[in-house]
Amino acid sequence: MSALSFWSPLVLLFSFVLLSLVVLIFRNRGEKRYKKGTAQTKIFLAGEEEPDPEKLHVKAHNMYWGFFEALKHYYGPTMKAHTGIINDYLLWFVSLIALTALIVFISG
Amino acid sequence: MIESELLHIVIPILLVVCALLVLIVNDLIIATIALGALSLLLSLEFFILQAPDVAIAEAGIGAAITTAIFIIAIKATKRM
Amino acid sequence: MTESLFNIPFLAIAALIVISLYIIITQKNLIKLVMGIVILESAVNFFLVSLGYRSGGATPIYTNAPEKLMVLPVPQALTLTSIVIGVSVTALMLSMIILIYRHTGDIDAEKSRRLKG
Amino acid sequence: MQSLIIHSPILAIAIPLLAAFLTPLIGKFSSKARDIVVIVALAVTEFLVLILARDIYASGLHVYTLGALSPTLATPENFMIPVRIVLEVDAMSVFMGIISATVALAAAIYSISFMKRETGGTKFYTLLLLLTVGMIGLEFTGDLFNMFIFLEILSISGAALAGFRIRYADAIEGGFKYLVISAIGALVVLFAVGIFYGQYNLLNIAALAKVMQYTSLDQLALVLLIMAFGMKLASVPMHMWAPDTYSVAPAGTTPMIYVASQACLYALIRICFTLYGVTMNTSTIGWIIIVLGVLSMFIGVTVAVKQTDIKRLMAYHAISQSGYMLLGIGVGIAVLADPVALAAYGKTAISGGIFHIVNNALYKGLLFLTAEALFFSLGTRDLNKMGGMARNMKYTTIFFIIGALAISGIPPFNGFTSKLMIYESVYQFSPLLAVIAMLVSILTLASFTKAFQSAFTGPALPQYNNVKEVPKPMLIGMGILAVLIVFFSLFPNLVVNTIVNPATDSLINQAGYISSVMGGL
Amino acid sequence: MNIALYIFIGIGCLFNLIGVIGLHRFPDFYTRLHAATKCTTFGSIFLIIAVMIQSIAIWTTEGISSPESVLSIHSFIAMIALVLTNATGAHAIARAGHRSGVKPVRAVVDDIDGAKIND
Amino acid sequence: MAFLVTSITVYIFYLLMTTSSGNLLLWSKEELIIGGVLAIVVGALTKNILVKKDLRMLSPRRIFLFLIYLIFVWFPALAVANIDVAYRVITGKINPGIVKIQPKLPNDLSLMILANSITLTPGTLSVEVDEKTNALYVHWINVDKAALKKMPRDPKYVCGKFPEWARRIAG
Amino acid sequence: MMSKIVRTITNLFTPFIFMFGLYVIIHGHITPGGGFQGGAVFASGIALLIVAFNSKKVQKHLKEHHLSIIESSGALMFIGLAFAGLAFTFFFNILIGSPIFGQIPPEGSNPGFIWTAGVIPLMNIAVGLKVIAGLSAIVLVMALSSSNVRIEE
Amino acid sequence: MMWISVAIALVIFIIVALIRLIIGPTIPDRLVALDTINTIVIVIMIVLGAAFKEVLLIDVAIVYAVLSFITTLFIAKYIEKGNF
Repeated sequence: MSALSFWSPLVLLFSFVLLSLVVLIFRNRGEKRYKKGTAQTKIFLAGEEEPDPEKLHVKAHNMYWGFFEALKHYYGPTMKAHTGIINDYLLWFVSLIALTALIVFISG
Repeated sequence: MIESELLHIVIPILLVVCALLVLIVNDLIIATIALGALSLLLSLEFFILQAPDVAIAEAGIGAAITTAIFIIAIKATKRM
Repeated sequence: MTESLFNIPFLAIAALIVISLYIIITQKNLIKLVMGIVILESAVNFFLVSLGYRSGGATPIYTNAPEKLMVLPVPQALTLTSIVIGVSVTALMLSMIILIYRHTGDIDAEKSRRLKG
Repeated sequence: MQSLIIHSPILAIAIPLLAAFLTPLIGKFSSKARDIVVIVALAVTEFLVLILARDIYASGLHVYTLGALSPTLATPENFMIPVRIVLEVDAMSVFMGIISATVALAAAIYSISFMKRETGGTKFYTLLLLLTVGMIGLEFTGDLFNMFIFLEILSISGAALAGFRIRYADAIEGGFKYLVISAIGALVVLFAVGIFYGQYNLLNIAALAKVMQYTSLDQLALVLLIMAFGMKLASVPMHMWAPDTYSVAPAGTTPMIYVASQACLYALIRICFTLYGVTMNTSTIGWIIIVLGVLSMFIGVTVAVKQTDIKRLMAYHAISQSGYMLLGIGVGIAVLADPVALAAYGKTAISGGIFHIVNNALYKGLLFLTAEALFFSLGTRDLNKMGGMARNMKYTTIFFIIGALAISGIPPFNGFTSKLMIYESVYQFSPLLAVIAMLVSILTLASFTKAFQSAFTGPALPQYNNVKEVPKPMLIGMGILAVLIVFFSLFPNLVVNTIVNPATDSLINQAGYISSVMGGL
Repeated sequence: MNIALYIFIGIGCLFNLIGVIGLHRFPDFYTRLHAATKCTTFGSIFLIIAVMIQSIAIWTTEGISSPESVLSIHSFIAMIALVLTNATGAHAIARAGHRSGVKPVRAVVDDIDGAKIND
Repeated sequence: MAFLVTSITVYIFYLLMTTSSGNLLLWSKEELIIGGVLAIVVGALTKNILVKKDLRMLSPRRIFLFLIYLIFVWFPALAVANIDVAYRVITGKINPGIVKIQPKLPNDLSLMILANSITLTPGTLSVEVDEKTNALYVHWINVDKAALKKMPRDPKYVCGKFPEWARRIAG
Repeated sequence: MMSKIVRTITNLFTPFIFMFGLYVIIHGHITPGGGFQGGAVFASGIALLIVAFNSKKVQKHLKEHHLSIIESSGALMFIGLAFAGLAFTFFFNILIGSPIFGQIPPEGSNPGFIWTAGVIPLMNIAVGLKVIAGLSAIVLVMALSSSNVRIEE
Repeated sequence: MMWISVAIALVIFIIVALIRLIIGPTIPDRLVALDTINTIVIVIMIVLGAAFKEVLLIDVAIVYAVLSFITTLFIAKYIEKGNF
């Protein structure tokens, strides 16, 4: 397979194992005295009470807000085209058939 | 066989008329009646095209069962 | 064979297909949509049967068959299958429409829509 | 054993069909026996497809005639065209067959515990088996009309499965949309079949390919077929039914419906390569398919990033991944008439597209199953309401990570391999397309990061404290697919050389297909 | 024989014609039903009898086991089915029309109006 | 008994459908066998539908009367009816109305015969049936003033001698 | 429940419709028709009962699960007949020359001998069973569902 | 020849009845028109069976005679607001 001559996942797997070994070493050098479930592992927010986990979690619709804002002119019409009405789906189908048939007939 | 060809001209036109009726009416019962008539005429056309097998199937399915289930569905939903 | 494609029945088939597509695209009532599909199916069945027709041919059943030209049997078998499938599709669609009506109280494509975007 | 191999094409279709009608009878007595019958039938199907595949890779195309010892009809003498119903199985068909059978098996195992929550399990298994019949039949048939029949079987059972949970309003709506789309697509296919029959009095693919003229009626038929199958495989802009349907289908069947779409892609490929081949205007058709593919990739992924419903997000990704396949295959078609370019990069493009089908079926199936596992445990599909599930559902999280990395084309995984093949070859055809493909890959990763972050990481939400890991059969179903993904990732060369390259060769070699089908007559 | 055939066909066509003209001539749907049911049934009976006469004529010349017997007997069965279904169908349509609220036009007397009907 | 009657009736129907299939009179022996099997099946399925503990139509006298009625009473009335309707179609003279008649018929079969006869004969059309009293409401295209005198109208004006015949045949 | 006249004529007609449906099924190989058409005619008989009486009344005599068993057994019979030919190839007509439907019809035009065509009449019967059950179930279930319309949820 | 002429005449009658089906002010009117068309179509089938000299075609007419009745009854039951 010419396209894959230089590509072998086994090499990558080997490097992955190596990397995880390194990570493991770093992890084992960590502080041993910390115990789970005590105040030691609690999140420290400048002495404030820890907020509700519901609020702490980044919601899905908040993610990539800037991206959508920047591409507003693309997303507006695109999302508007997804009307969810079955007739529109079929209109796309029929008009695409007509367009393609025209192209194919012209090009021969 | 020229007369037989005449039938081939008339009945397809009637089919188109029935289909147009389905298109223009708003009352679903009238549309169902028109669909029944279309199915009936289609069955006749199959008969004339020497396909009695298909004609029986179209008569049994298109005219009886399909109309029946359309009517039942309209009864279960609403008419307009 | 190709020249027989330009007969009146074929024009009627084209008209039926156009009408049914128009119904399918413009009518928001779901039962009307199903009617459009039924008309489209009828048009395709009609097309298949007319392909097999030979002017002056006999019925393709060997019982008592006279010794003459016979209509092609294969398209008729195809049409039969297509009719069988058509009725099951229609019945399934209509029962789904009944369920849609029970859930949403409407059979309009726009008003009974829940999924979008 | 030899006779089993000879009969295996039809048995792979007939055994699920038999089981489909056996389950209602057995289900009356015991639901456990019914489950066993379903699993055994699908396992036998898988086994039959595998031994058939082994024989095909060794000895080439299989032709199986139904109802007679030879495919010719006796009555009109010297009537040497195949008028019987014929199954023609070549490397490409059996490749798709393996995918369908495997995913069906995994989905059935996954569904066992899921169906304990639902009523009407017997009907569910009947429909599942019928869907399998539809897929395998569509892939193995050698006859355009049977293609239509199996397409309809596939659509009807798929729609009934999608709308199976009739207590949800949106499930019914998704099933209805799928059914309408499929019915119209199938009628368009039937119309095209009628055009062929009217011109040539033939229905067999090989026999038609031999006499194909590419008249204007043939052009119309080609457009109708491409668009109908394109709609069934959800290529943009005819894709809008796909998120509606995939998002509401019950667990286990979403991958099945997705693989059914891939079976329609197979039909599209078969028509373009085998039925028309070089008689058509390859560059125009190739560019049409490329444009469909690029649109699918780009619009699919950009809309997916915005979704908050986890199954809709994955459905849009499914659309976008189909775009890769269409791109690879479109490039292959565009250079089909040019032997130099075909040898240089066309073959690689086709191989990449085909390899992507199997990879995609695996990881997309796995992702749909994990999404449905989340829905099973939490009762919601909304990403906004999820969070911190990695604590409670460890295995599901691992499976999700594997699937997400694979679909995003992160190097060790199989998604990267096929995408690399597509990038390389497409770059030689047109650099811009390759750049778009890479951009899409990045956006895929972005959207899966979003899904992973919202669903699995984050603080433990109090309302999901007593959520448990999903039952064992569901994990087994996911595990099968995950193990296959890892295997495909580690040994891509093996997979490409054993199953993908023979499929590509059999596709390109139109004359060989025709002669080996017609020569057996 | 031929003359009888022509007479039967003539009567059949004539009454069918009257039936469909009656569909347009009459003012309301009950009277239209009169025309449609009676005249088309009567005309159809005559046309079917004409077909039967022809086939029986062939049957008697060709011998008893001729397939033409099928034609006449099946036509006869179709005729019976036609008469019974038409009569009953007309009754069903009339009842349905009345219950859906269509009143007879120019009626001299309407006994149903106000009458209590046991269902 | 009901099963036997149903089976034999449908068997006769089957034999009518399959004439000229062989040499045993008009039938072949396979047709006779298969017809018998099918007749048993249909008889078992529908024995409660066709015959409801009511075997009076088996009497040859009633069947003979029915044939007499069909040929000599009903068919002339049908012909007269059609000429009458044809006359009204051409001239447009109508005088319609719905009248109630009380033919005093004992059972459903006779009512059915009467109603269908009424539907197909001079200027009348059965519209409604009273389920309890068996009263018929008839749409009459040309109402006779003489009939309007008393409230269940006299059947004599509306449908002549049909009620007597119906009672004689199926009563 | 339609009027008495319609019900009486329905009672009179139904056995004949059923018989005619079976006639069409059995004679599928020599006259127009076959399993599907005959089954449709038979199912129309049941539709006639439903329209003349009531779906509830029909349901008392004809349960849905009976229909589903009939449908499955019809399908199984069809596939079993197809499997029976597997010694040669799938769907092979093994019954030609055998005592059941096995006669070979004489050449030329003939009145149509029913005892011919091997496995095809049996397949017609299987298809007929399936179609009878399927179409009756469609009409019956839809009629039942329409008679008690209520908005759920 | 003669029978086909009769069939053509009957087809013309169908056209006349179809006009009533299209314009008919009320639904029962249309139903009457449909019933009329049914009857005429059955007769056409029988007449054409005689014209084509195909004895087997009459079966279609019998099927149709029975089944059109069911259609009529269904629509009639709907417009009289009965429960199925």
